[in-house]
Amino acid sequence: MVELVAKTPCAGLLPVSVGDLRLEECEMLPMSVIMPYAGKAEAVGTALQKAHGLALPSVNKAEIDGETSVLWFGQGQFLLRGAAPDAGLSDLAAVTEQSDAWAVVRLSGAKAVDVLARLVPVDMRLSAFPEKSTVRTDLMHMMASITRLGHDSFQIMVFRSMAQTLVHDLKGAMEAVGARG
Amino acid sequence: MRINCPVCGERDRREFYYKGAAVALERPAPDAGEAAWDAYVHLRENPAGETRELWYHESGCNGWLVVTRNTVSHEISGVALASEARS
Amino acid sequence: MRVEGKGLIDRGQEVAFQFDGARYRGFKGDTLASALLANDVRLMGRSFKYHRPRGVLTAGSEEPNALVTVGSGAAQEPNVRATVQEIYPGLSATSQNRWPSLGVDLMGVNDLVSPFLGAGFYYKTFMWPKSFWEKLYEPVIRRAAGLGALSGENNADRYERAFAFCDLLVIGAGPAGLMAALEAGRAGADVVLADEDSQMGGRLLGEVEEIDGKPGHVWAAEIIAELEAMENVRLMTRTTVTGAYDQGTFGALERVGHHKKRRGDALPLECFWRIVAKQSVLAAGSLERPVAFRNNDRPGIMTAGAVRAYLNRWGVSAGRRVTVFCNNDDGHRTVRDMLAAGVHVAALIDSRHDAETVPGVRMFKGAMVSDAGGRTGLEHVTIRSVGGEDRIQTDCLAMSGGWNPIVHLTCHMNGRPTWRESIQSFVPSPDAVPGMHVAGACNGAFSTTACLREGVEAAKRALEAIGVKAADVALPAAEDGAYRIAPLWAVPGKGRAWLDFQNDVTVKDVKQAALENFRSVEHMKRYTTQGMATDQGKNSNVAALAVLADVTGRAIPETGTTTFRPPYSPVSIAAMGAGAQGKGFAPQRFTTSHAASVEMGAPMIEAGLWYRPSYFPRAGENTWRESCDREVGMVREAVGVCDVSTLGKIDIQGADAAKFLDFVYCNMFSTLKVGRTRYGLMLREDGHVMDDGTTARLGENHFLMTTTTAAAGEVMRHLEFVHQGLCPELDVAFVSVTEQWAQFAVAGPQSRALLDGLLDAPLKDEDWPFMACGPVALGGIAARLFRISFSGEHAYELAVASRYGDSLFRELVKRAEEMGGGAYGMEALNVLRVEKGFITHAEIHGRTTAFDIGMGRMVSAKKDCIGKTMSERPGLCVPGREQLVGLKPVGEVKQVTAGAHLFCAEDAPERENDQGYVTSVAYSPTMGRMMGMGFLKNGSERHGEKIKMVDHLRGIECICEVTGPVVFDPEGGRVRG
Amino acid sequence: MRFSGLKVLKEGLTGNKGWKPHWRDPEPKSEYDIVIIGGGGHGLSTAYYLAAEYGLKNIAVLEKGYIGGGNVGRNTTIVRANYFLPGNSEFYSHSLKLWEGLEEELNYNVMHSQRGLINLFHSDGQRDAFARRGNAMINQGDDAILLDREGVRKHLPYLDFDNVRFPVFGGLLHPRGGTARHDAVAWGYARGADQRGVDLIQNCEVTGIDIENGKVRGVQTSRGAIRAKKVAIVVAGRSGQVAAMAGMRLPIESHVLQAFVSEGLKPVIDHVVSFGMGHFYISQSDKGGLVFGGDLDMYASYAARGNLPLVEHVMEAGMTLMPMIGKAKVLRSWGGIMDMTPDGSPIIDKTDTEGLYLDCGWCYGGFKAVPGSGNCLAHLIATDRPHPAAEKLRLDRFRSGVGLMDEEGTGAQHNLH
Repeated sequence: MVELVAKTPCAGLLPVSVGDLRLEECEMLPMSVIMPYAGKAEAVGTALQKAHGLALPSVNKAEIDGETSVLWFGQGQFLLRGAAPDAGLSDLAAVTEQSDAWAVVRLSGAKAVDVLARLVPVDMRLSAFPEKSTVRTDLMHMMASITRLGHDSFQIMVFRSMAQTLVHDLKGAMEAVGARG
Repeated sequence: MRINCPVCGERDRREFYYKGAAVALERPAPDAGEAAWDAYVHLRENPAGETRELWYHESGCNGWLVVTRNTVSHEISGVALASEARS
Repeated sequence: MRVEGKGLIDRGQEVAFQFDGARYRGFKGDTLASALLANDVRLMGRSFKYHRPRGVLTAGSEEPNALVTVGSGAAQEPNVRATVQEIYPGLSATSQNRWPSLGVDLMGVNDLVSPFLGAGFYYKTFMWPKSFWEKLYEPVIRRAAGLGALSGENNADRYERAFAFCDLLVIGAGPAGLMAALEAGRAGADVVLADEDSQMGGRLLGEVEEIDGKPGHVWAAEIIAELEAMENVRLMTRTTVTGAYDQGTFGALERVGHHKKRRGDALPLECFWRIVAKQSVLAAGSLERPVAFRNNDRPGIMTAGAVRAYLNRWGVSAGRRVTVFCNNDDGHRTVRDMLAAGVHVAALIDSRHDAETVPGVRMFKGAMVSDAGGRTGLEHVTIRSVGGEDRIQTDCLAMSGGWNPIVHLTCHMNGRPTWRESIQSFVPSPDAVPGMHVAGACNGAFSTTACLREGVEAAKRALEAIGVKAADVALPAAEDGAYRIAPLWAVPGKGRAWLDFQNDVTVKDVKQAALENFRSVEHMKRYTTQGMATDQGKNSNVAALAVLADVTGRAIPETGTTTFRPPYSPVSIAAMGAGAQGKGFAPQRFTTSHAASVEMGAPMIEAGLWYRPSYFPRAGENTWRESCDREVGMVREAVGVCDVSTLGKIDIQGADAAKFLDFVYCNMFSTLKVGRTRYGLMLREDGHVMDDGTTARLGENHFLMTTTTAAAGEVMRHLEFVHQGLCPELDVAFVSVTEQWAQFAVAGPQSRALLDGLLDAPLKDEDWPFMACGPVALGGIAARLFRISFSGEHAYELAVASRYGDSLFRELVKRAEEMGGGAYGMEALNVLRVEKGFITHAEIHGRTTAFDIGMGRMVSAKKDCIGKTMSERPGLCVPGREQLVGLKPVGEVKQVTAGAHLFCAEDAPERENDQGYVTSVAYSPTMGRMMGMGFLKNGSERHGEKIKMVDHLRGIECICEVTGPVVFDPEGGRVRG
Repeated sequence: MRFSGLKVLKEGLTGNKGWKPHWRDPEPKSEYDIVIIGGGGHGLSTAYYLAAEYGLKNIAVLEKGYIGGGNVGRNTTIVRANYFLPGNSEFYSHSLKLWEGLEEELNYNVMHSQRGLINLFHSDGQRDAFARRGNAMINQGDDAILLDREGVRKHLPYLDFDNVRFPVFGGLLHPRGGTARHDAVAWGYARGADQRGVDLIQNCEVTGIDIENGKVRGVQTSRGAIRAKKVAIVVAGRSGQVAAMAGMRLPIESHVLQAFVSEGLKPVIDHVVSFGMGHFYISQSDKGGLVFGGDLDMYASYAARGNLPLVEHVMEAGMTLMPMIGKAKVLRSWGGIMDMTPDGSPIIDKTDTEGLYLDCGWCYGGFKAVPGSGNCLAHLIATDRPHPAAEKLRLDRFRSGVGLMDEEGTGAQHNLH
């Protein structure tokens, strides 16, 4: 039997550090996009809560419990990460496997927010973007999902194929922020 | 330019794609006739002033929006989801 | 000349620098201009047209004369304002627009023939003989024109862009701006205070005056310290707000590294900010304007405020015998400050008869300076008064024609400033920029007290607009003198009197323009080039307008207004395009097989944002064709492997999914059986083909749509539009799964054998007819298999989760090679599809219809679909349209080229005879000949006809037989076998 | 007054006192044979050719602001004839030929500079598309040369050939393409028309079009009613508003196109260069400024100003293609209003109203069309038959689908062309 070897999206690219700024690849966890069918959003929320212990987040918010999280991911879209979706969800929502579709990285450091300010057209300062906030937006020229995990820590996702550009852009911004001292 | 997406909140124009006049929501019946289809696909009111137009929040929530905007001042006076804005 | 005891420079830190190769010393805090003046260097540049010797006119970014080049090699930066460039150890600057040297400029001959080079002269001559324009006149003009030079080398510095957000953006940190920021800061608002200078304080740094009993700059420093301590206030020095845009967006340029000696590689030279502010306060100040008189451009003639600023801020006297010429009280301050510093003031010339007497200086009231002498540096001025003419020896003339509010940003959204008679200048119109409140000198309030007050008031209005409660800020005590001015734009008399210094526009030019009926202010500007130099008329537009008004007998407001477009001061292309140099212009998308393909030596080529392998060379192959021919042969005879992951894949689910697909595709999908795949053609609403691809039915309500690589984004957007905009009642959801799956074509007679060996269970014939699809497993990993073909061979596409893509590709290639096949690239893929007559975007290029490509019958008559009605327009299905054909070379020449046009054999290759064109070509190793696809008028009815292909560009003419598009295996037996 | 080097010399020696107005400022008469609405490049050239080629005299050009104040004065000055679809091909070819004699025709130096235009391509597919275009240009009788990468390097050695995001495969050189001094074109035609008796009426806004029984009778203006036997609407950028006065709705959406000029620099870019992958084009003016631009801002607008995302995109394209321009500083940005049609091509046609003519839909190609458009519209007005070079520029092609000229292949979405 053939044996296939898994490769992560940022293999060979990360981690990168500039001063106390650090960029690393997040562990590959199961991911799926959940799109509730017409009139089924509430039922999906209930099912999600029951199966995964997380509520359906409101717009621009994330529900996070340890390794498992549900991100608001667009109009009528949610991203379940860290758990295989409960089979029962498929009756209520279009559930689509996305575990391999995204490069997922974590940017941390006191000036992480300054790094993002160089690439993202959204106010990511703590006052405007507290913990467990999430956005779908651009990062330089890429569509991205960005979530604040902690005070100085962000999860950033772009399409897998763009991992190299993601690292290039973030690394450049980290260096520029670092050089300003 | 910034657009207040009814889903995501106010965002930079660079997250959006512009399609054109909101007349695109009023698709004629297949048998509406040549004039109706010409008007739908080609002819435009094109006002110098307030107009209703379609934008797509491509990098954001994927929502198609009907934006009421002034073409002279660029002032935006209303934004609604296209799925809810159809008359 | 440096004046002891004056200035805010750090005399403890000497800084060595060079100008035109000569070594000088200045102090930390000096600009290049102040340091050169301190070293008695007055000649700093040459004008644009007449190459007149020029010195510094101003002390700010509006400087039109003292433009220099800084640095060398790739770092060479032209057109740097000496008045802005801070000196640092090792700074090396050179003058520009002169040859061979600044002192001796042979192009200065232009000045001698200036009577022939007046306004618009070039529109009237250089027309004969005709061919001389490009050959002689234009090259000569081009070489003489221009200011500094680019290095010609690729930029080697780092630049960056950033976004900032705030409640209130305060533009300018003079007295008004500082008070606005203080008010808003204390109120708790989120504030950004931006100032273009290296130090905040604005005019307070260049003046001798007290606020709350302290020197102005000390007061400013205290306010700045308080602001710095506030977490809700961000101070941005060296940051010019360059443009006002819609919905509270501003552009701003921060000079991050220009003042530093060694910037490591990482520190950006500049940062271009996009600042989003809910409200803004414009406190940009005002600019002093010169007076036009004969030879008013001599080095040593400066604005009076600049002379003061050099003295008070930089401890430099711009001359040893200073003369002051003014039409308002402000010039008197220069006299006062110079005298106080012990500088000799030769005379004060005030054009007003009723001017207040200034003690301690020889004063001429009701007089004007009518001429200035001294070619490379001012030596004397001529004063004309009722008493006749006097000539005074002087090496510096400080002139003040009044002050112009900096209204620029209020014009950026098409606001037009209004004339205010009392200050003889324009002030911003209310609400010119939504959410912007104007305060201080830029609002025409010229006393310090008024600036302080307006700053607070503007901030309060802004706070109210965003619902923040104002804080109490006590108004400090300061000077509150009235501004008295009597208009004086141009001193009457002979000779040339400059308005636009850099572009050499004189009063005469404006008069001549009016004489020739360029009386509209826009006409005058364009005809004379007034206001088009690097200062964009900051120093001259109002005066030029006044001169035009005068000669045309109109009042100034009636004559027109001045307007300004972004940017406020010039911004480098590198800053606004930061990050794009090299590969940063667009994301690079890599397939999972990229590394393996590169290892195999495949040249990778751009396909949209993706990179795909062109071909996979093997030992002994010297040209791409050899590799390509071999790869085609592999697919036709054994098995080939190709990464097709770049095609768009959209997962479509929902109770109405089938119904939805019927609406977006021109053919039927609701009839497709689960476990089967169908080719679909998608039209735009205007009836032309948008895209094509296969769609698989994975479940009753579950489809997987494939798009072309190029149209993936467009199709996704289209589906969302059709759903949300046209049929939101349908229960259907889409999500892109392009990136989730690594998908490989396994094509060729041995494909089945390869898969049987690879998959966990062999495929059953009955389950896997052509166009079947379904789940499979390999190595225990779930995968998807589609029996589809883009090569005409028995073929499959196998998809696994992307993490396994690299591994699977290597495995597939290894197994294929063992079976006499291997990987194939884009070149072979193209040959295979052309042999089969399969279309790509070379054929569906946006102008073709289903009818044109022979798929007219796919447009289902049983249902409506996007594009159907418009595809039935008469023009889209008439005979005579160009239709898809195959082209087979049958004459002497066997070469078919894409982009060639088609003609009837006997016709001349001219537009009137055009019959069509070639879209795709390939050499078919299978058929042993070139083959082409193309569009030919009525092509479907002309099979067998001989036509002429003409490629003028490559010099090829070739007789072709028109055939059907399918060259190889037209019955399709292989694909089903 | 005839302009020449000798005249400039003579005036220079005598104090430049003898120059005369380039055109008069007449009061509008109550009636004209022909009224042209719009004193831009197209309107002025139409008036000029009506007078010069058809001997018509009783003509007025009505301009709401100052002549040449619209797009003819705010563009990137490119002149070319590199279209490939029938209709566009012959029209722009005709226009370029008129350009080539324009200085002599007008006795006005419009500084038409045929310095060569190079369209870069970045893939085999793009090369093939440009080959089709180049061959069409030669079929039309114009010029085109296909350059490979090395050929491009010879002309444009300063491009980044090593580290660019979309490497240069080659280019299509159009040697007769180039630039001209935009304002001078308007002024030259204005002067020529004025000399031939045309009344150029500035500050005269048309507020209504009088139509009786399907025939045009004249116009209402801010300076009173003016009767006219024939009226032409030549107001690209505002076509929709003016056509609405005649009860028409046009296949046009107005969009803003920004352009940029840098500070003056010594000569460094000798051609007009166009970078299709980045929607970027650039040339250097005789004064030394880099003149460049990109795509539309993409939203409907009459504001004649744009926003930063597009500004930045243009700069990004410049930085990836030719990073040696990085230290050039943008001096000024501006916006023009473009009549965008559903196929990206223009309209010169009669309307359903007798005596009412339409010249519009120039998208962002209007400047180079100035001579051709005026020449062809004058022909249509004077003879009531379309000029052979403009017979395909019809208004009804969208409704019928016959003779669409969608060079970009992007379909009936106005802003995509």
